[in-house]
Amino acid sequence: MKFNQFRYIIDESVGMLRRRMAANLIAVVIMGLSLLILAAFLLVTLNISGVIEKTSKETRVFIYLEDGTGEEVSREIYSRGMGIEEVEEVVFISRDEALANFRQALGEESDLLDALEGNPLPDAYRLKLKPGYIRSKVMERIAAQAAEWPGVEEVRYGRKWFERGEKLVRGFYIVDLALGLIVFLSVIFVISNTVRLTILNRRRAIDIMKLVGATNAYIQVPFIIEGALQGMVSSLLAGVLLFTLFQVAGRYIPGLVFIRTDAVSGFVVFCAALGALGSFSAMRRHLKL
Amino acid sequence: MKFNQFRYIIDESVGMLRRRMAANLIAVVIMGLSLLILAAFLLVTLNISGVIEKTSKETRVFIYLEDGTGEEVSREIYSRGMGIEEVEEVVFISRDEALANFRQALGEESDLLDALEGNPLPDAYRLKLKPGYIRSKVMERIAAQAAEWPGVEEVRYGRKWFERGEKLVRGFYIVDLALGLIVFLSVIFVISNTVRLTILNRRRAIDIMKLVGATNAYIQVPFIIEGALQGMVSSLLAGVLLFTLFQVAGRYIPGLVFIRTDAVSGFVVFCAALGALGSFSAMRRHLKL
Amino acid sequence: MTPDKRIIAAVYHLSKDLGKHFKLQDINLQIANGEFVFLVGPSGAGKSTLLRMMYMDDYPASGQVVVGKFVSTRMRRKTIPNLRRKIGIIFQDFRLLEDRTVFENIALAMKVTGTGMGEIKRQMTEILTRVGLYHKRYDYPPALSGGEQQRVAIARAIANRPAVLLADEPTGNLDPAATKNILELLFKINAGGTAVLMATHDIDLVKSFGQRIIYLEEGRIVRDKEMIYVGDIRDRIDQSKVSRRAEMLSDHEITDGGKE
Amino acid sequence: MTPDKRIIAAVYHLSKDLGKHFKLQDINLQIANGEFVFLVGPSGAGKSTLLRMMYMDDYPASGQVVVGKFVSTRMRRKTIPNLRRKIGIIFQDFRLLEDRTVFENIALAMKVTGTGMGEIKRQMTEILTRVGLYHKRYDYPPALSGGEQQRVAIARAIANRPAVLLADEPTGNLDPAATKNILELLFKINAGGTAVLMATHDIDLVKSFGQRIIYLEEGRIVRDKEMIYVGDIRDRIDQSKVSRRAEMLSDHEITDGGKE
Ligand SMILES: Nc1ncnc2c1ncn2[C@@H]1O[C@H](COP(=O)(O)OP(=O)(O)OP(=O)(O)O)[C@@H](O)[C@H]1O
Ligand SMILES: Nc1ncnc2c1ncn2[C@@H]1O[C@H](COP(=O)(O)OP(=O)(O)OP(=O)(O)O)[C@@H](O)[C@H]1O
Ligand SMILES: [Mg+2]
Ligand SMILES: [Mg+2]
Repeated sequence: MKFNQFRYIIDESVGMLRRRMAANLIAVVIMGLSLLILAAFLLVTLNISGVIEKTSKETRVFIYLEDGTGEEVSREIYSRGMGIEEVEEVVFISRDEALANFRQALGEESDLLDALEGNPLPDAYRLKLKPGYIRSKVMERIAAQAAEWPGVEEVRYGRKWFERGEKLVRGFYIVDLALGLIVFLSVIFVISNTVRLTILNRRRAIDIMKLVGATNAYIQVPFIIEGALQGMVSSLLAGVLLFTLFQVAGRYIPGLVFIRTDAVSGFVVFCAALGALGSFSAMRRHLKL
Repeated sequence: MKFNQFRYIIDESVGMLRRRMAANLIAVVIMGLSLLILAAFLLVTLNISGVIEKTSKETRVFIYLEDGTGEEVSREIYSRGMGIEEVEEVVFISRDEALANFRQALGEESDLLDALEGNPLPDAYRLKLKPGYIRSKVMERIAAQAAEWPGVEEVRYGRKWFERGEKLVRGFYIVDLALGLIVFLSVIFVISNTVRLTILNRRRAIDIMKLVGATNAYIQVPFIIEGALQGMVSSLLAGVLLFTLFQVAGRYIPGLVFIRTDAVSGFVVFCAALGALGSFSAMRRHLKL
Repeated sequence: MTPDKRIIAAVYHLSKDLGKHFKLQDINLQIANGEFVFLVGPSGAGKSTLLRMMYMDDYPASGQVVVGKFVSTRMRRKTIPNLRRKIGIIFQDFRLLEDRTVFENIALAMKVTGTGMGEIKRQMTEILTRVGLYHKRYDYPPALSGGEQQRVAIARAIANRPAVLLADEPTGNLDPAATKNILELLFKINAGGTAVLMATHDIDLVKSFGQRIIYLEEGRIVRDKEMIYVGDIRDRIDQSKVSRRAEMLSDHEITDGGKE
Repeated sequence: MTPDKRIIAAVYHLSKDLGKHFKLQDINLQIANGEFVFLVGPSGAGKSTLLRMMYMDDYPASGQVVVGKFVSTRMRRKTIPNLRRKIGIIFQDFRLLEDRTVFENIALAMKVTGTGMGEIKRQMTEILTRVGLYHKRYDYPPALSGGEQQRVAIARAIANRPAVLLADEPTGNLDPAATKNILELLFKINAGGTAVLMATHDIDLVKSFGQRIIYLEEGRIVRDKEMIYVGDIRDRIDQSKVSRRAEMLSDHEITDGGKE
């Protein structure tokens, strides 16, 4: 008897999926497109924040030494730099190295430097901060601190650019959070309403099944399976579409990063659970089982 | 009798909207979110392409003169420059001006220039191209041409940056077109399927109405009105949501541009028409009226 | 024949296969203006199917249906609503709109003919009282008993005072008293000039009234018997008790020429 | 009373308001194991509503319904399916699933009780033959005549050989011959031990069988008359023709103790 019950619940699910092919297709496409948007959004976030993070990670604090600073003072500055808690690495950059770098950075305009008499650049230490400490507050503090050290002429870290970048990242995350929340809620909403429409459509049939003695499981399980399958297929659809878009976009915008494979499978499982849960809660609310 | 018929079609539409409040709300929200995505997409496109266009519009061709070039040769270069069809404007930039600009551009690093002995920069002419001719092909041709003129030392236009920007714009437009098409089709699909679900849901009622002698107009008009209203309300919803998002985003990303007011009202009318058409075609297909 | 005995509805040589196990075969019948006819036959005989052809929800594979000036073989889809507004139909399964009240269900049928709301309200009281549902006018069909739903269906069908009333089993869910009431109502409507074709399986019920009875069995008309008219239509008397089928056919051939 | 006369279904002091115009008032009735009872009353008397309370699709405002070991006042939602699998219900409006064949509709009721597919197939032939629909087993309800749909509903209700059969107007769409068939079928099922409560408005039909008849009018039981049993249940004879209502109530009070 238990086995039969189980078999018929499976039968019922298969039958329901077959009978409701068209409705399922519609639901899957609607949900797939919603998820596509969510996923596309995640992908864009991932890429933009990746670029910004990478840029800000490359931010360094430069300590320029006074002309003619002795070896001892220089070493003192090095060890003071290493002594700061947030500093990961201190690298010495000689004035010659600096000029070479500058020449490279100027590119086409570098012949301008040919007009220089000697090297006007000072020796410098480049401080790399530990990840997580690359914030303007920390940099400002370190800069103020290091400026007081003997033998230090000036401390720079591209304050204006860095602060602007930081503000952008913060803004981006906030917009991100807001948009993400809206899209996420929309997807949940679309899924649960698709299920709701389905259940309203099947209301008469469900009532009849209840009247002939079908248990809640017998009625619910097919819907839950349907919801889970819809969620799964939708997310796969979204994934495939997104990957196609990604390939197209990648041809024009180099260096794009796709969502990691384990995140993709997590997304699929998540969507399946979402679909099942949507079905379940819609039934709780609308069927009073 | 004609008047009565008309009145009852209106009655019917109002009654239908009232009775189907919940279903309408669902449809409107689903469509509104789809449209939001379309509109958000348009807005992002507008802003990014705006920035890129603005940047590329500022691209100029610089003609650097040989040291000690006389007034006559210089004037000759000016008139040759003006003689090129695609050139809109030719401006003389003296070496002093150029140095001042360079100092400004260097910002914090400008003290580097204090080490300069005299001014290593040459006099130059800045060529502004007519809008529509700012393409790397044109620039390359002009550069090659001008390099041959007497008194010209070098011609530059930031080739690498410009070409990259141009490629980015092209890529952006293609991705744009692909994405836009997909989103647009999705919205159409969602709308027509929402209408289709509605009609499937109301099939029994429609059959009954036909059996008691309701004309096609009597049955169709309420659906078409419903579709148009859904489209309209959805697009308004999308507009309001987008504007809210825009306000939030604008607080963090300065210089954002919103869609023009007349485009917004066009969008609303377009969506209303889309809804009406969706209803109409869904009925044609599914009712065999 | 009296001169006013014009044919208001007729079926000529109608045949149609339905599924594997059933077909309507060479159905011929004519209903005169103001006539009252019972269509009797066992379950599955084809009564509902035949009626469905008469309100053109389905079409004969061969043969012809004529109702008023509407001819099935010369009919455009667009004119079907015009036909349906001229006739009243009581469906075996009621076909009420579940999301509209009794009042709205009946009003719908009147609205589609272009009746004004004032007029509808004026007539509604009388119609609802006739079927005994005035106190239920703002109830929705799912809250009505089977018999009450059936009476709403009846009220809707007669609301427009149709020229022809097609009634499919209109008393299947009614108790004997209500059945008598409804039959009396149908006779009264018939006395007002409406031709009535009422399908029923209850042969005992219809025999007692002495109206013309058409017997349908397995998709064929096996008997078409005109009996002595009683009640309000007593004035129209036909003495012949033999099958009038042949006579009516030839009758038609005279007035209408060969058909098909 | 014979010792096997256990009460299989009963209603005690049931009251319930339905809408503004109707209420069930202090309904009391008891049906013994294997008994056959007609529930008769005019349209809108409350027959369907009363049956609905017995399969617990609705609950009394006060009073109690007892079917088998299930008691409405001590019932958890979750156990309702267990009740419904023990009883068979023929709905006045059939309630068939339109997107499943006749076979699947009937099989569904058997599946939910855990019957294996082999068993279902074995029994199906007999059940379908009994209601005369074997050739229509793969048809969908919308392609069936009214009477055929009704017989599918009947077949579904009796498929599980229920302990109690609640039949709401099971012959409303059937011709006299089919009605006789179905009644005989119900009697046969009854003879197999199933208690049957059949609601109908056709007083003439039920009188002739001499079974116990409960008269319902405007929500009240106005008479509960046990007549001489005929047919297969002839062995159980009750001579009293007076209302057994009072007697049955006291009867219950003895076996069950005071309720409420
Ligand atoms: N669309 C269809 N497809 C297949 N068979 C059909 C269809 N419509 C009707 N039938 C069959 O035609 C036969 C006649 O049906 P119909 O509904 O006309 O009978 P009826 O005389 O009205 O019976 P009842 O008194 O039971 O309502 C039935 O056997 C039915 O199964
Ligand atoms: N949910 C409800 N809301 C309001 N009134 C209701 C509801 N259900 C039933 N009624 C009313 O209760 C009364 C009895 O209905 P019921 O269906 O029990 O009658 P019945 O005896 O089965 O009649 P019939 O023979 O016509 O089927 C009717 O007047 C009906 O309108
Ligand atoms: Mg029928
Ligand atoms: Mg009832």
